[in-house]
Amino acid sequence: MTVAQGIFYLIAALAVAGGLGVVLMRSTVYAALFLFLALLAVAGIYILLASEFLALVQVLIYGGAVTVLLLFALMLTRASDLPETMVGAQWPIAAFVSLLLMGLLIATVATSNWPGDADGQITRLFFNELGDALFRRWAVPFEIASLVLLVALVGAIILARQEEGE
Amino acid sequence: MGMTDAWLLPVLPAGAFAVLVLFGPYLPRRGDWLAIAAIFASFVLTFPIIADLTSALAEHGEEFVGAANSIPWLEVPGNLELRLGVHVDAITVVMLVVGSFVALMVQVYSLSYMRGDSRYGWYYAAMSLFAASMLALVLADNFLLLYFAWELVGLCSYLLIGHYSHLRSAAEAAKKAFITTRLGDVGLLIAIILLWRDTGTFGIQEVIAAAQAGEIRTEVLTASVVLLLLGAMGKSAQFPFHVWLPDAMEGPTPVSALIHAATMVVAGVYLVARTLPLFELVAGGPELVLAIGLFTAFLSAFLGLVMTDIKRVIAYSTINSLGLMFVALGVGAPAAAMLYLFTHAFFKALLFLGAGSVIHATERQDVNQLGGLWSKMPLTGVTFAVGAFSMAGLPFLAGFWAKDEILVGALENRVAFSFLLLSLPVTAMYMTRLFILTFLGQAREPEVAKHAHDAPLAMSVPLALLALLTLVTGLVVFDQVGRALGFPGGIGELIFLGEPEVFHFDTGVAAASSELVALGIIAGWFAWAVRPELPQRAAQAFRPIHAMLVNKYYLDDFYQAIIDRVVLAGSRVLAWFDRNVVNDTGVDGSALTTGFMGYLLKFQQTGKLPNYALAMVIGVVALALVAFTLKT
Amino acid sequence: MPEELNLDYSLLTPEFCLAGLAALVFALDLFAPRFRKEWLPYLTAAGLVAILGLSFGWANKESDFAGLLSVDNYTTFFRVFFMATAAAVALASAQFVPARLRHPGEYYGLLVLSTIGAIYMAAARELLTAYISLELLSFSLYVLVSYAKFDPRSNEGGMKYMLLGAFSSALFLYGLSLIYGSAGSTFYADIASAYAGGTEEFDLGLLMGLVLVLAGLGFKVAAVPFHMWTPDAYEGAPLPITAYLSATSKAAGFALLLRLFSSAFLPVLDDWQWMFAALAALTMVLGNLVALQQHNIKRLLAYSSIGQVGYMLMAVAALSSATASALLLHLSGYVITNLAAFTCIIAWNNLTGKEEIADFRGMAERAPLLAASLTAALFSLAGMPLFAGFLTKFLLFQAVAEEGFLWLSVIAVVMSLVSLYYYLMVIKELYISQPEEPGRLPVPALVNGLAVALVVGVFYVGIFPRHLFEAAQEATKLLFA
Amino acid sequence: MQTGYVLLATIAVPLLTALALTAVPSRYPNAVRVIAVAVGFVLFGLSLYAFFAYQVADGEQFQFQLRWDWIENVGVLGDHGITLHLGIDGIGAPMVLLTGIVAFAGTLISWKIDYRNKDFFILFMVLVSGVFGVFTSLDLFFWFFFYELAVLPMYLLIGVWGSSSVFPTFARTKEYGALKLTMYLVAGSVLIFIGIFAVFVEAGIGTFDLLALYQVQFDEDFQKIVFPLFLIGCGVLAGLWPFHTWSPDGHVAAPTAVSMLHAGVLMKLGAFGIIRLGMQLLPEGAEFWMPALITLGTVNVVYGAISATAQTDFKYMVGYSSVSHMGYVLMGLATMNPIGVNGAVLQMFSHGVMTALMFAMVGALYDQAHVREMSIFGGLAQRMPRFVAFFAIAGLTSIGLPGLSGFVAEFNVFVGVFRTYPALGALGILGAAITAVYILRMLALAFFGPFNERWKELTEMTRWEQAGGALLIAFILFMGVFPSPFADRIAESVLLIPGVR
Amino acid sequence: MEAVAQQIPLEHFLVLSAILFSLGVYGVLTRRNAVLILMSVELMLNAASINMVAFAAYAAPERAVVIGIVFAVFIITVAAAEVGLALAIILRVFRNRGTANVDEVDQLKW
Repeated sequence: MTVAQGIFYLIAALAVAGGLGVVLMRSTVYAALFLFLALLAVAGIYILLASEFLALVQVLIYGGAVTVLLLFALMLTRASDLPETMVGAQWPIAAFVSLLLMGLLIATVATSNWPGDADGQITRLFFNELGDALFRRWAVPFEIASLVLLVALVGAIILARQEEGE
Repeated sequence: MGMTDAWLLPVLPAGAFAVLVLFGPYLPRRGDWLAIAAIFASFVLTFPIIADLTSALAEHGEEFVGAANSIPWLEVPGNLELRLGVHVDAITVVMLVVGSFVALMVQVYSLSYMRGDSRYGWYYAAMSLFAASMLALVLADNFLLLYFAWELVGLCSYLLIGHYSHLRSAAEAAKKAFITTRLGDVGLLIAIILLWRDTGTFGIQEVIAAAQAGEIRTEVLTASVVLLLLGAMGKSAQFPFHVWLPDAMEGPTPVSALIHAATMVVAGVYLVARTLPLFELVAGGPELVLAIGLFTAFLSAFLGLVMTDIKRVIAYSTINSLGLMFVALGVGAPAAAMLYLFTHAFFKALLFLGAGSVIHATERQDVNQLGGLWSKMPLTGVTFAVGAFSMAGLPFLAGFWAKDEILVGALENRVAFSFLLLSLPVTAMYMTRLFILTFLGQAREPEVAKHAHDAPLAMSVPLALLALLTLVTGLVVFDQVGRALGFPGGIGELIFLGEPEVFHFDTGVAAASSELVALGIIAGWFAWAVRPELPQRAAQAFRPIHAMLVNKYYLDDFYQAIIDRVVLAGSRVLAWFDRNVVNDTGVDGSALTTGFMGYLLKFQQTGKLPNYALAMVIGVVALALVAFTLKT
Repeated sequence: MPEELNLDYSLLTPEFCLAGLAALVFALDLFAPRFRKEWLPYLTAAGLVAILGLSFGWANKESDFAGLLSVDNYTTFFRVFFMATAAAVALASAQFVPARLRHPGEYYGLLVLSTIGAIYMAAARELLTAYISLELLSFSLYVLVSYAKFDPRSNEGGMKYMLLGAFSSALFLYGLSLIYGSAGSTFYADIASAYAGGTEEFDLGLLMGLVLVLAGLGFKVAAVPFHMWTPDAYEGAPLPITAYLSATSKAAGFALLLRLFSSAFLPVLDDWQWMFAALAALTMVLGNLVALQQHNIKRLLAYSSIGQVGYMLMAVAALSSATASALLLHLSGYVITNLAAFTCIIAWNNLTGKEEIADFRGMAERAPLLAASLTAALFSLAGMPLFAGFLTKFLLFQAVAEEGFLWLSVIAVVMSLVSLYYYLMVIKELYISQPEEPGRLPVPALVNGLAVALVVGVFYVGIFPRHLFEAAQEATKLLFA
Repeated sequence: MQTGYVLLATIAVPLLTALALTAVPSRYPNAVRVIAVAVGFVLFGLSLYAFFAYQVADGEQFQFQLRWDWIENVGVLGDHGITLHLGIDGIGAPMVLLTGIVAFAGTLISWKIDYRNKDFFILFMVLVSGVFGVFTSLDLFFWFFFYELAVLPMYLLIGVWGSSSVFPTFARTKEYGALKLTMYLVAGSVLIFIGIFAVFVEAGIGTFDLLALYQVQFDEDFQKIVFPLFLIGCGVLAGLWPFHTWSPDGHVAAPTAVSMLHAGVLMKLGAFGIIRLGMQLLPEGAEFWMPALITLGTVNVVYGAISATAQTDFKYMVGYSSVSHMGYVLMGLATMNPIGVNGAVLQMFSHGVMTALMFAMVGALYDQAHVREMSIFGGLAQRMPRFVAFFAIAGLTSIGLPGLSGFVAEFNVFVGVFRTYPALGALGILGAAITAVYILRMLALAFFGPFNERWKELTEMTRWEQAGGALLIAFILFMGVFPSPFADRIAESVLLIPGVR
Repeated sequence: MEAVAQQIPLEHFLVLSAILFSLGVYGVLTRRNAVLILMSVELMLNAASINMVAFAAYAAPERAVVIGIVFAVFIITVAAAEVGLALAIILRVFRNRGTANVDEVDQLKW
C-alpha cells in the first residue's frame, strides 16, 4: 500500500464513518457533527484529486456555512430537545433498498469501462483556467446560479421572517 | 273495366279511408256516405270484372289461368323485386263479390246501428280500410301484397274489435285477436320468404308453377306449407288459434258480422285454397288440413251448446264453419270449400246482424236475459231463423247445399265423414237452442222485451237482403243455375279451371245429413222449448263435461297460464338478468372495480415524506435492475 | 484557452429583460407600496407579454451561446410558451394574491425568475446549464408553493416538495455524473457523438446514469413512482401556483427531457425507450385511477395532471420528430386548458373560499360563464372534440401508435375514458347539483375575460391547430437534425 | 348542381346557432325557441334537399363532396393528412334526412322546455351538428371527431334536463343515467379510436381520408383483428348486446328531445359506423366476423323484445324496444348481402323516425303526468285521442305493419337474413311477433279500457308536439308506401360496399 | 499528486461515492427530522461531486476536463442555497405545526 493509497483509505473511511454517523446517530447534533466530518473528508478527496480550490470551497461553504446553518436549524426547531427515535418505521426496507442501490452502483462502477481512464494521469486544473471557464464559457450557468441564490435569499427571507402578529 | 283494372276495387275504399282520417270531422255526417259510396262502387265494379272474366273463360276455356296486372314497388339488388299487382280469376271473383257485398250491407246496417257512437267517423274509416285491405288480399297476385293486406286486415280487426275502447274487455279482446293471429303470421311470413328463397319470386302463380316443376326442395316446400297453414290457421281461427274469435265479439256487432263471419276469417281458407297445389305436393299436406279442420269443427260444435252470449254462440258456429271449410280443403274439395265460404258469408252475416238487431233493441246479449222476442221483432226473428237453420244445415237453405258438397267430398274418407256426420246434429242443436232462447218462450226480463222492436230501415234492409240470399244462393250448386247466371260449367267448374269439377248432389248423403240435422233440431226443440229444465239436469248430471265446455276446454286458462307463468315470468327473469347481471354486475361492476382499484391505489399517498422518497428509490432500483437484466 | 466561443449575449436579451422585469417588480414592491396592490399583476403580465413579443425576434434563427444554450425555434417556442403561461398565471393571481398572500412583489418576481429557469431548461444544450436552470425553476417553486406562510397545508406541501426536490436533484446529479463519466462530456452533442457508434454491451454506467436522470426528471414532470410530491404540493400550494406547477413546471421538465433525449441520447434509444414506456404506462394508470377517488379539486387536478404526464411520456418513449411535435402540441393544448380550468377555480375560490369538489355545486347558476369555461376546460382535458384535448390527444396517440407503441396508445385511450369519469363528476356539481345559496356571484370582468380568452384558446387549438402544430414541428425539427 | 356546401351547412348551421344563442339574453326564452325551431326547419330543409338532390346512378359513389385541407405534412400526417372531407352516398343520404327530420321534430317538441332553455338548445344544436358531421364525414379523423361531438352534450342534456326515477326494486337517478350513457359511449369510442390508430398505421399513407384508405388492401389477419374494434366500438352505440344497457337507462333519464335524437339518430351512428369503418374499410374482417354479429344481432332482437315485455315503464319499454329493433339493423348488416344490408339501412331510417315519434309521445305524456308507469294510466284514448293515435302509429310501425316504414325495412332484413341464415331469420321474425305482444299490451293497458279518473286533468298534446309528431308520421307513411326513393339510393351504394354480394 | 492516478484506480473513488450516496439515500429514507433528511441529501450531493471531480481528474486532457470541476463548484453553490431555503421552509413548518418531524407532517394525503 502506498502512501497515497493509505491516505485515500483513511479519508474514505472517515467519509464513510461520517456518513454512517449522519444516518445512524441518535442525537441530531452529533449527526450534524458527523456530517461535518464527512464533508471534510470529501474535501480531502478533492485534494487527492488535485482540486485544491474545490477542497477550499468545500471546507468554507459546506463545512462552515452549511453545517452552521444546519446546527442553527436544529436548534431553532428544538430538534435536539427531542432525541429522535433512531430510524423511521420503514428502516428494514430502506436498508434493503439502499444496499441494493449500493450494490448496483458498485456493480456499475466495477463493470464499466470509463473512457477517461486512459493515460493514468490526473489532470490538474489551474485556478486561472477555472476562472476563465467560469466567467467565459460557463458564464450563463454562473449567472443563473446567481439568480438561484437570489431566489433562495428572497425565499428564505420571506418565509422565515416573522410577520406582524406572529 | 276489365280484369286488369281490378286494382281500382281496393283503391276506392282506401281513398275513402284516407279522406275520412284526414278530413272526417269536417265532412257532413262524419263522411259515412263517402265510405258507403266507395264500397258500393267497388261492389258495382265487380260486375264488369265478372263479365270480363266470363268472356275470357269463354274465349280461352281451360287455358285461362287468370289475368294479372302489376307495377314495381320496390327493387333491391340481389333478386328482390317487390311488386304490387292484382290477379283475377274465378276464385278471386267469388271473394270479391262476397267481400264487397257483405261489407256494403254491414256498412248500411251500421248507419243505424252505430248512430250516436262517439267515434262514428272513425268507425267508418276503419271499415273502409278493412274493405280495402280485404279486397286487396283477395286480388293480390303475389305473396307480398297478400301479406301486406293480410296484416292490414288484422289491424282493422284490431281497431274494430277494440272500437269500444273504454271497455277493458274490448281492449283485451282486440289485443288477443291481434297477437294470436300474428303468431300465425310469423309462419306465413317465414313461408313466403322460404318460398322466395327457392324460387326467387313472390308471385303466387309463379311459385305454384315452380313447385309443380319440382324447383323447390322438398323439405323447404314441406316447411313452407306447414308455415303457410299456420298463418291460415291463425287468421281462420283454427284450433289451437281459435281462442281469439269468440272474444272478438267485444267489437260492435256489425263488425263481427263483417270481419268475424263473412270476410276476414275466411282469408285463411282463401289462402289455403289459393295455394292448395302446394299442399298437394307435400306428403300429408291435405291430411293435415283435414285433421285440423275436423278437430276445430268438432270441438267448437259442443261449445255452442253451453254458451249463453248470443254472439259467442254465433262465434263458435263460425269456428265450426271454418273447420268445415278446412275439412273441405283437406279432402281435396276446394270448390266445396269455396261454395261454403260463399254461402256462409251471407247467412253468418245475417245471423250476426240479426243478433245485432236484438242487441240494439234490448241492449242485452246474454240469452238468459232474452226470450220472447218473436212477436216484438218479427222481421228479425224470421231472418234470424233463416240464418240459424241455414247454419244448422236444414235442407234447401244455403248452408245445406254447401255442407252437402263437403260431405260428398269427404265421402271417401270414412273417419272424416263419420265425424262430420256426428257434428251435424250438435250444430243443429245449438242453433236451435239459440233461436229458441232468444226469440221463443217467455221473456225473462219483461221490461227489456217490452221495449224491443224491429230495427229501422237501414238495418232491416240488409237483413232482408241477406236472408233472401241465404234462401237462394245455395242453388248455384246446380249447373243450370250457374249457366243461367252466365258461368259456363257452373260454379264448380269456374273455380278450379285446371280440373273442372262439377258439384255433385248426392241424395244419399243429403238424406243422411238432413235426418241428422232434423234430429238435432228436434232434440234442441225438445230440450229447450218443451222441457227447459232438461239442459240443467243434463248439466248437473255431466258436471265435469259441462264445466269443461263452459270453460272452453280450459284452453284460455291454459294459454293464460302459459303467458303468465312462462312468457311473462320468463321475460321478468330476463329483465332481472339484464338489470342485475348485465348491467349492475357487468357494467356498473366494471366501473366499480376500476373505482375500487383507485381506492386501493390512493393509499400509496400516505402523506409521509419518507414513504415518498422510498417510492422513488424503489423506482430507481427497479428500473436499474430491469435495465441490467435486459443488458445481460 | 484560446477556444473560439460564441459569446453573443444579445441572444439572451429576453432573459435579461425578464430578470430586469423581476428586479423592477421587486423594486416597485419595495418603494411604491401603493402601486403594488393593484397594478403589479398587470405590470408583470404586460411585461411578460412585451418580452414574449420581443422573443419572436429570434424565430427561425439558429444560434447558440458557447454551446450551452441554443437559441433556435425550440427555444423560441418555449420562450413564448412559458412567458404566456406566466402572464396568464399572473393575471389569474390578481385577485387571489391580495386576498390570501403577503408580499406580492416577491410573488410576481419569483414568478418571472422561475420563467427564466424554465426557458433555459428548454434552451440548454449542456447538462450543467440544464441542471442549474432546473434548480432556478425549482427554487422559485419551492418558495411559491410555501407562499401561504400561515397555512399549514402550504407549509407542508412546500416542505415535502422542497425535501423531495432536493433528494431528486441529488439523484439527478449523480446520474449526470455517471453520464459525464461515461460519455466524457456534458454537452449534448458530444454525448451523442460519444455514443454514436453504439455502446458496449455492458455499459452499465450509462444505464445507471440514464435511470438516475430519469428519476430526477421524472420527479420534475411527476412520473410515477417519482410523482408522490405532486398531489400534496398541488393541494398545499396557493391556487395560482398550483396552476403554475401544473403548467410551467411540467412543461419545462418535458422541454428538458425532449431536448436531452433527442439531442444526446438518441443513439442509445434502446437503453431508455422501454423505461419511458413503462413509466408512461404506470403513470397514466395510477394517475387516472387515483384521481377517481379525490374530493379536493386541486388533488383531482394533480392526479389528472399525473395522468396527462403519462400520455406525454409516451411521446418520449416513442421518440421521433412526429411524436415530439405532437408532444409539444399536446403540451400547449394541455397547458392552455389547465390554465383555463384553474382560472375558473381560482375565481370561484376567491368568491367562496372553497376548493372541495362538492363546493362547486350550482356554479352554473351562480357564475354561469365561469362554469361554462370550466366545463369546456374539463371536457378538453377529457379529450372531447371541439376542444384542444381531443385533437392534441388524437395526434399524440396517433403518432405514438405510428412509432410502434400501439399498446401504450391503447392504455392511454382507455385511461382517457377513466378520466372522463372524474371530470364528469365535477361537471355534475357545476350543472346538475343545486347551489347552496341562490344568486349570481360578482365575478370580476377581468376574470371572466381571462377565462373566455383561455377557452377561446382551447377552441383555437382544437379547431385550427394548423399553426400551432406547424410551429411545434418547426421547433422540434432541429432536435433530430 | 350539387355542392358539398349543403352538407357543410348542416354541420355549421347548428354549431353557429349554438354560438349565436350564447349571445341571446336568457330573459327572452321565446326568442330562443323561435330561433331553435327556425334553425330546425332550415336543417330539415337542407337535409331534404340533400336527400332529393342526391342523384341515383350517376356513377359517383360519394356525392356532394367537399374537401378542405385541415392539417397536412405535420407529424405523422402526409400530404392530405386530415381533410375536412364531406360527402354522402346513398347510405348517408337517408341518414342525413333522418337527422333533419328528427332534429326539426325535436326542436318542436322542446318548445315547452322552460328551465334554462337557452342552454338546452345550445347543447342540442351541438349534438345535432355532431350527428350531421358523422353522417357526412369522409375523413376518419373528422368522423371520429363528430362522433365524439355527438356524445359530448349528452351528459349535460340528460343530467340537467332529465328526470330521476324510482322503481319498486331499484332507482335510476338522472345522474346515473347520464353518466352511464356518456361513459359507455365513450368507452365504445375508445375501441374505435384504437381501430383508427391501427388502420392509419397499417395503411401507412399518412392520411385519414376514407376514400384513400378504401383503396388500401389491408392484410387479412390485420382486418380480422381490427374489425372487432370497430364492430364493438360502434356496436355499443348501436345497442349491440351485451353492450346495450346504457340505452334503456339513458332513455329513462333523458329529456324527450334527447331521447328522440338519441334513439332516433345516435344509435344509427353506431350502425353507420359499422358500415363506414367496418365493412367498407375492412371487408375481409367483416366477412370473418359477420357470423358473430348476426348471432349477437339475433340475441338483440329476441332479448330486447322479451325484456321490453317485462317492463312497466314506458321509457324502459321503448328503450328495450330500441335495442330489439337495432338488432334488425345488425342482423341486416351481418348478412353481407345486398338485400339484408339494404334492409338494415332502411331499418335505420325507419326505426329512427318511429322511435323518435314514440319517445316524443312518451315525453308528451310524462310532461303532464310526471309518471311513466303504464299500469296506472288507462283509457287515455278518451282523453287524448290524437296522442293515442300517434302513439299507436308508432307502435304499429314498430310491430312492422305493412304500409308503415317498419315493414319495408324489416321485410328486407328478413329476406336478407333468410338467404344466409334461415334459422336466425325465423328467430328474428319471432322477435317481431313478441314486439306485437309488448306494444299491444302497452296500448291496452295504458290507453284503452276504462278511463282512470286520476288523469282527468290531462289534456291533448300541445300544437308543437302535434306538429312534430305529424312530421314524423308523414315520413313513416312516406317510406311505408313509397320506399323506392330510399331503397334506390341505398341499394346503389350498398352494392359498392366490398364484400356485399 | 499525479502519481495518485497510478496508485488508486478511478473505481476506488467511484465506489466511495457510491457508498456515500447509498448512505445518503438510507438517511433520507429513515431519518425523521427534516433537518437530518437535508443532511443526508448533502451526503448524496457530495457523492455526486466526488464522481464529477474524479471523472474530471481521470479524464484524458483533450476531454472537457474543466466541466467536472465547474460542475462540482455549482453543486456546492446550489447545495448551500438549498440548505438555506430548506431551513426557512422547515422553520415555517415548525412554527406553524410545532414539529419538524416529517412523519408528523402528514396532513396532506390520499
